[in-house]
Amino acid sequence: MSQTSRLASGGLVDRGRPLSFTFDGARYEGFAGDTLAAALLANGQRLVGRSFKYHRPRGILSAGPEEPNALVELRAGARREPNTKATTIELYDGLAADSQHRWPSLKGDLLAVNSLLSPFLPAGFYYKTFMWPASFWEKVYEPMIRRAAGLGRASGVSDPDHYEKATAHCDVLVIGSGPAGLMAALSAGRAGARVILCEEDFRLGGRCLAEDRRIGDSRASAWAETVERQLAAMPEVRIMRRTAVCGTYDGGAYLALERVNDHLPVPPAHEPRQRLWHIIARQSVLAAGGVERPLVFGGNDKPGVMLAASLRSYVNRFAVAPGQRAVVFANNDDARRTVADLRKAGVAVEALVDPRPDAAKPGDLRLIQGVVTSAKGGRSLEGVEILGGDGKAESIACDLLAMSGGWNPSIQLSNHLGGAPVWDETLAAFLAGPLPAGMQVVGTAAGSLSLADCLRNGGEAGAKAAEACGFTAAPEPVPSVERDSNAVSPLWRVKGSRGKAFVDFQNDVTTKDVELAEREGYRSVEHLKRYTTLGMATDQGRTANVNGLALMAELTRRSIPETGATRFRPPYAPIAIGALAGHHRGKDFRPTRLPPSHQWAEARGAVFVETGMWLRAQWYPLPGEKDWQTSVDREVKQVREAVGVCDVSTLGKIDVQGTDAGAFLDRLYCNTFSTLAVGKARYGLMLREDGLVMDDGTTSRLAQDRFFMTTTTANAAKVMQHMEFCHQVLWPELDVQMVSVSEQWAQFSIAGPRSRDVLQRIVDAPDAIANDAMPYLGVKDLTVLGGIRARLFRISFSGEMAYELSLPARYGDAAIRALMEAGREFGIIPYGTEALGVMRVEKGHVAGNELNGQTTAGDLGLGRMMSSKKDYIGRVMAGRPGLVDPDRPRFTGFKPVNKADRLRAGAHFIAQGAEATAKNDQGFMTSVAHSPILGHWIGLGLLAHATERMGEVVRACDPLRGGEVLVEVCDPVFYDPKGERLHG
Amino acid sequence: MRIKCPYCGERGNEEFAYHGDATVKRPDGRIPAAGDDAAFQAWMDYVYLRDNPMGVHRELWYHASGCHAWLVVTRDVRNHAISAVEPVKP
Amino acid sequence: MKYSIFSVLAETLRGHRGWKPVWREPEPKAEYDVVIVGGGGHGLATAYYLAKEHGLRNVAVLEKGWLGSGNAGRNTTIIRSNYLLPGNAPFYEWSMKLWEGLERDFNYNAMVSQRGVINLFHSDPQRDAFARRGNSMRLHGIDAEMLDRDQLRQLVPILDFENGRFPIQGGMIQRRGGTARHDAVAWGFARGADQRGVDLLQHCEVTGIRVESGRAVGVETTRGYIKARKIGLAAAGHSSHVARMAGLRLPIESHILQAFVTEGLKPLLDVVVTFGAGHFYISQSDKGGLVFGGDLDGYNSYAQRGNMPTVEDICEGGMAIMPVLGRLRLLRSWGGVMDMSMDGSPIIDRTGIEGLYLNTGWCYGGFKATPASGWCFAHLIARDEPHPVATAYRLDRFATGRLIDEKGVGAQPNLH
Amino acid sequence: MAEAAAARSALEGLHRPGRHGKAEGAPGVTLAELQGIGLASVIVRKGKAAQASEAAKRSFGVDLPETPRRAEGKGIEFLWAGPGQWLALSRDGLSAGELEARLAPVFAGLASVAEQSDGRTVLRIAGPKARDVLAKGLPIDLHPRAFRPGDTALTVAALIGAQIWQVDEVPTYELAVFRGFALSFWHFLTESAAEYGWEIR
Ligand SMILES: Cc1cc2nc3c(=O)[nH]c(=O)nc-3n(C[C@H](O)[C@H](O)[C@H](O)COP(=O)(O)OP(=O)(O)OC[C@H]3O[C@@H](n4cnc5c(N)ncnc54)[C@H](O)[C@@H]3O)c2cc1C
Ligand SMILES: NC(=O)c1ccc[n+]([C@@H]2O[C@H](COP(=O)([O-])OP(=O)(O)OC[C@H]3O[C@@H](n4cnc5c(N)ncnc54)[C@H](O)[C@@H]3O)[C@@H](O)[C@H]2O)c1
Ligand SMILES: Cc1cc2nc3c(=O)[nH]c(=O)nc-3n(C[C@H](O)[C@H](O)[C@H](O)COP(=O)(O)O)c2cc1C
Ligand SMILES: [Zn+2]
Repeated sequence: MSQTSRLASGGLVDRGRPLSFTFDGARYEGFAGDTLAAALLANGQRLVGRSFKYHRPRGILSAGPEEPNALVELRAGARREPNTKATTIELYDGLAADSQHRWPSLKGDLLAVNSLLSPFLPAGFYYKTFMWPASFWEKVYEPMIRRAAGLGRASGVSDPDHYEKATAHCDVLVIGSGPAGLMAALSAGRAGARVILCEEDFRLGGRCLAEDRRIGDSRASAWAETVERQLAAMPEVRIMRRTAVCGTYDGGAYLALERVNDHLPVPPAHEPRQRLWHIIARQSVLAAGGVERPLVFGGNDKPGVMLAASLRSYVNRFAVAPGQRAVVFANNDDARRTVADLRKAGVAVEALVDPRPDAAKPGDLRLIQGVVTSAKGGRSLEGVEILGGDGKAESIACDLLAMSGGWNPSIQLSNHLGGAPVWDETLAAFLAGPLPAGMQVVGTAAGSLSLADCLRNGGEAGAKAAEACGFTAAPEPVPSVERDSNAVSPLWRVKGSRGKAFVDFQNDVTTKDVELAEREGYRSVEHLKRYTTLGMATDQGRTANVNGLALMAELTRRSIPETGATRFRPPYAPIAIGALAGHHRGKDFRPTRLPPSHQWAEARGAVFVETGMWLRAQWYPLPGEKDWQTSVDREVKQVREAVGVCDVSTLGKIDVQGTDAGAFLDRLYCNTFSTLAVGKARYGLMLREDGLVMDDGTTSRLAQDRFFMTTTTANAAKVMQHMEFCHQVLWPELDVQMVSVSEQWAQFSIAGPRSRDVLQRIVDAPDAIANDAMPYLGVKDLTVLGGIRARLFRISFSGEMAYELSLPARYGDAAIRALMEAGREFGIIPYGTEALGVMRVEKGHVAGNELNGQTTAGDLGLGRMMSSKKDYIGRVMAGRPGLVDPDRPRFTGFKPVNKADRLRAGAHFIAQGAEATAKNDQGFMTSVAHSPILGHWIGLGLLAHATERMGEVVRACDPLRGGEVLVEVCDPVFYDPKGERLHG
Repeated sequence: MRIKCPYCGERGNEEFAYHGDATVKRPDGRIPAAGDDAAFQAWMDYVYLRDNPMGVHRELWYHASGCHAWLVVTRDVRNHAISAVEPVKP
Repeated sequence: MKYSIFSVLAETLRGHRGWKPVWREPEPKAEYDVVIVGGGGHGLATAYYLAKEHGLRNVAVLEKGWLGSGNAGRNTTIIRSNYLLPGNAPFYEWSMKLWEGLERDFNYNAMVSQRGVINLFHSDPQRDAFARRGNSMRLHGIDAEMLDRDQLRQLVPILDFENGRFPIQGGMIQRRGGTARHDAVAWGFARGADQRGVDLLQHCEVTGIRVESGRAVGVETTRGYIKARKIGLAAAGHSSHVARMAGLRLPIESHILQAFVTEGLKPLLDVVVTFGAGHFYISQSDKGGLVFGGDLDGYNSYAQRGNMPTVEDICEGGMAIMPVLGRLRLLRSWGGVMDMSMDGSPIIDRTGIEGLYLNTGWCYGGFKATPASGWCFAHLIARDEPHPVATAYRLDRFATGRLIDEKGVGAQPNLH
Repeated sequence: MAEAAAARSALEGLHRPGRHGKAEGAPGVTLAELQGIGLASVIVRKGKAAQASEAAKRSFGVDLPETPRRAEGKGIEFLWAGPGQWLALSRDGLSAGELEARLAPVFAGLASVAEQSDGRTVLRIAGPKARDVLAKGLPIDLHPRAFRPGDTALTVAALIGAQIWQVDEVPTYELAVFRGFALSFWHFLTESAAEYGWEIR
């Protein structure tokens, strides 16, 4: 039979829309508007989960995000979501959930044996044992503990759903849509403020949905609907349902999670599963309500023991009666509503147990002034034992126990920035302490327990917030409501109760564990938490923390304020990591930057490599080439013998202008630029202020007051920022302007003995680039391909006669095609970063592997570039003894003694005959390449006293990859050491 | 954290790059002669030593994703409350 | 009382009523031979080794909050000695050796788990840098191995090898690296120190350091003035603040590092993994939560909490290499105040003020250093000379230029 | 050998007319890449702000905006791009490099000019859902109370640096991103717009 516990009428569920779902494979039916928990209860399913440590059978404690017990694995396959709170899952047709953390089945969980072993397993037992023998920890104990621990299972595979992020700005953010929040939103909205109202539930109303009460002349839930309609009609009010505000951050920034499509089996096409919101709010109103506290007595975790106010949610909102015979146990007046509501729902209430000596008699109901000492039953509650204030014990058979220990205002979001909560003696609860700028707390979150107060202070806060944003506002008139009585007197635990009395349900922390922690000296609440794991479960101790610390206060004879509370941290509710990543996953982790010839290279079958954000052609394999080395060797040879073209647009390019541009560059670079002639390029080296090398590149002078600077691909943004720093912070007196033109120019290196021949076919005035018209390091503005403005630099990284051609990026594609066409008769090939790298190693140029932030100009053999005639960034610090120590490894070349040997970057140098230990470590190989010209591997590296050791054979040790090669120290310039080929 | 760029308006701190203490001064042009410890110390103060106060801190931020201005932000580093944002340029 | 399976069994029979406090709650004495400022891992380890290795028992550890309330109690628990530079490697390896015997030494199960630490690489230059580092480790006698993609797939099946923006090329693993239960480390050292007579003074904030004619003679605290023959500062993120009480300015900035934990899960990840092309590293705790972190927030702060952009940056990094994380939920985030030094390496040294010793600059990596830091600091304080494995950690290295900059980013603490 | 070289957009081939994303209802936004846009950076020289402004006034009849605004002059627009900096924009279909060539003499000695036409891809996004689409990447407030036609902002969208300005109240926005990132940006933009349906006319 289906929905046996569903009431015949009432509730806010849609009986016209039955939904079918499964739990542990069994089929059930519920209604639209149910949560999974409500639907399970409607079907009489009480056992839903197992506890963390003892695998105790657990049911449903609450009706909201505070739920510690009813955790399930929702959905299946790649969409499996472990640890999902049944009380927050919105039912949909076809929903499938399974119990978790049990084996082999929920009913017959064999690990429940832990419960029997529990005497051996008090809090922190693992800190005292499992230490011998040492090797057993990783092999035996830890795997055992790990398998037993954990909760649900991850899917193990990639999450198939899509997430996104978005930003919203508003004047007033209202968090929570209970009576307080609705009134706040209404008041602020009416004033014309931009309001965002966030509600984590799928329905607005908060406790209005759960209580059988009236506001004005309608039912509370109907009042909420009316307000919702009014808000929806205001153009500047945005209602965000299914959206939990999860974090408060600095400056009025809030993080919120919208569960856009979690109420559907699969998100519709083009829609995300969830959306992460950054909400930037000038003012906020925290109207998050409160969470009821359980009472602490033996067996308080039995399925069937539920929070009193949550029971009202089930009865009133979901029209479910989770039992037939109930006892209500509470230390406050509010819980008496539960008595009334249960009775209205046809549940027999046997007694109200109230520990307060002065408790008033509730009408015709039996009042027992006393406490419940123990709840009985196995997988479901069967009865309770009661100890009267008069000392009389009695048992009452029941299948439902409603308990209430008072309320904890939901102040998490007020505490994220640090303001410590303050204890309120009358309410017996923590209230928000110093608030984040612009935040107000209202309603039950602020300790207002009466509906009238919530309505009033909600409205007032909304108006105040709007006024703070410059609007004229007035609080919304407060509808009339019946008075309510909320007196509470704390009962932190039932003394003399029998059986395990749980403080933290999910993590199985009992009163005994708290006592043990106290006994052992873990008395600070933070030690208590960390030692016993109290409050560390997926519910973050919403129902546990205050009971736990109050117990510790009692044990240590300190007051609760002296004892203090543990800190709330974001997120308020757990957030899927997918949502926090949004669009930025997989290939979209970071944007991809493409150089102008990318599409051409792709069509050509190039292999690409990620360099920073850029994707660059690494080599261009030809059909039949067996491996990368064949391709790269061919590319290098062809450049050296004929000509090649490489897209080097990724270099950072900075346009530097101004009357002081030269002076500025002099201070920036360690060498001098003010003396550079117009139309010439020069290699420059830049240090950091601490004297180590920062970057290098060629910079050309285009005019007396204009330079064109290049940086390495990797450092482009960093150098730009550094230059702005130098200009704005250090030397604002200089007249210099700089702007990145990196993307403006497609830049191609055309290298090889036939490079000029090729270029002459595409430049409009070929004579202008004849050898003497444009010698090495010359720079010229010219036109190519029939009038396209371009710039040609005669510079070379490869060591061949070479040029770099800059032209507007839109023509980058056309240019490479034209160059390939023009060069066909000269045997032109495109070459990639790999061949570029080989040729630079052959030429002994330093690059990224040498400019590693740990090297000085001197280390790299570039010390002579450091001018002694001027102040420049890094000059003074570069002179420190440690940086000019002659023992520092110096840049040099290496070639294998046995020419067949392969060299590897990262190998360390050890002198022959010395032991391979750190003491004898003399440096390391920074870069290697296979030189197709020389026919063997060559390397660059840093070696102690290298300059004095030319010709010496040292060991290049690579224990990591199991190799050692004898190498001869040599000049780093392997190819054309005199540099003749440059000049063509 | 929200930084109100005097040029662009209020933005999240992710748009900015941070460069630490704004009160240290580069000893421009002072190249310490050998043994001139005071001159060298001025450089040490600039490059390495920091007050790192537990309170109000004047610090440099660069509006990297915005206007490229270097800014001096006055911020209480105990609670991130920003009391002033000024351009570094006079 | 000694902890063992036997004491647990015996206590079980007595309902666990006989367990003794792990530490006393003594009143401060008027004077100590050594006062350590900071009851984090390093301060507590220093006191422990002062008592155990150097026989100094008239020692107090002064902690402004509860023991372990600083970074000791909030780090991501990774221990490793995979360092490159000769100034660092022997020190961290010594720490690793101490970890390997620590639990039996201080008789507390700190769950030291040598499950392996993997650093992924995504490009050839990165591979070369790891090769350099791995070889340096091997020359120092530290274990290191290079893993190819297939080996990685075996060890970490949840890595995404197909769809990465920066495809995973391989990794370097230190198998002896792993994790340890951070709180338990502080508690184990605290208990061991207390048992040897050290006074652990909680809620005792140092508010002043008295220096008389160039010599430190005592500390003002919220629990009164305490005389000391020697004072050791181990205040981690608060080092600058405490050192200034003695007139010192340090090459340190305090920065926030955040960390994160997911809801508990059945075993999913058996090793520690670090992403090489973004800011993300992760391990799974024994309790089942995935513990992860990434980059610093990047600006000076003592707030012990961070901001949104870093949270998202780190989760993006996570999704980039482990898309299984998508449906797993972040449960809690927090932050700690890091003592970021100007070259990213620590300082264990004298200060120029007699009797005042400094231990700082641990950046985001001082948890793994806890045993060796305590060991070496105790050595320095007791014998007035640096321990051989910590000789490079001098305060004057910034002036001499003998920097220990593993990352090569220079004098910008937030980049280390 | 003078042949007419073909200019190529960074979005070549992607920019196909038609309806995409959600198929039902009117499209939430229309997207377009603007062709033939001339751009140049103009940065004032030290102490020459007033004179540079006068020069702009004289030659183009425009006041260089001193706040994040767009000013339209004769055949040219100036978008504020930082203190003392502008992005000059021409819609006249100038050839590559022509805008710098035109501006340099006007600002000679007063401001540094650098051609940027090829450095950016300029997109237009218009329609009732334009704000919702952009909110998925842009962190700034585009609400009409906060951002009006004529306003511009330099910011970052989906990790890509961008300059945006509002054209009209439809609302229509134009957005410049670095050319190398254009494809990634397009991918982000179309993915974000898919939920509302988007169209290229
Ligand atoms: C999020 C995070 C993740 C980390 N992850 C790792 C990791 O995976 N591996 C790793 O090796 N390291 C990691 N670290 C770094 C590591 O935690 C620290 O370097 C290390 O804990 C610092 O030493 P400590 O334990 O002594 O510091 P702390 O525990 O911070 O100790 C300093 C103590 O000094 C106290 N104090 C400060 N001022 C005073 C005063 N005036 N008077 C008295 N007491 C004072 C503080 O309260 C504090 O308890 C991480 C740090 C953080 C924050
Ligand atoms: N008499 C008593 O003892 C007692 C005790 C507690 C509550 N109450 C009654 O409960 C009502 C309280 O009204 P209220 O408006 O303060 O609270 P509420 O509980 O009615 O509403 C709070 C709402 O905030 C939502 N919420 C909480 N945190 C959120 C977040 N981070 N993001 C998004 N949404 C979030 C909740 O889902 C809920 O709908 C009053 O009627 C009051 O009388 C009475
Ligand atoms: C390794 C590790 C594992 C953690 N696991 C959990 C956990 O399972 N549940 C939890 O609530 N917090 C967990 N935390 C976070 C702590 O609750 C706490 O946030 C952190 O120690 C910092 O302290 P604070 O938040 O009180 O400042 C863990 C922290 C660490 C370092
Ligand atoms: Zn700005």
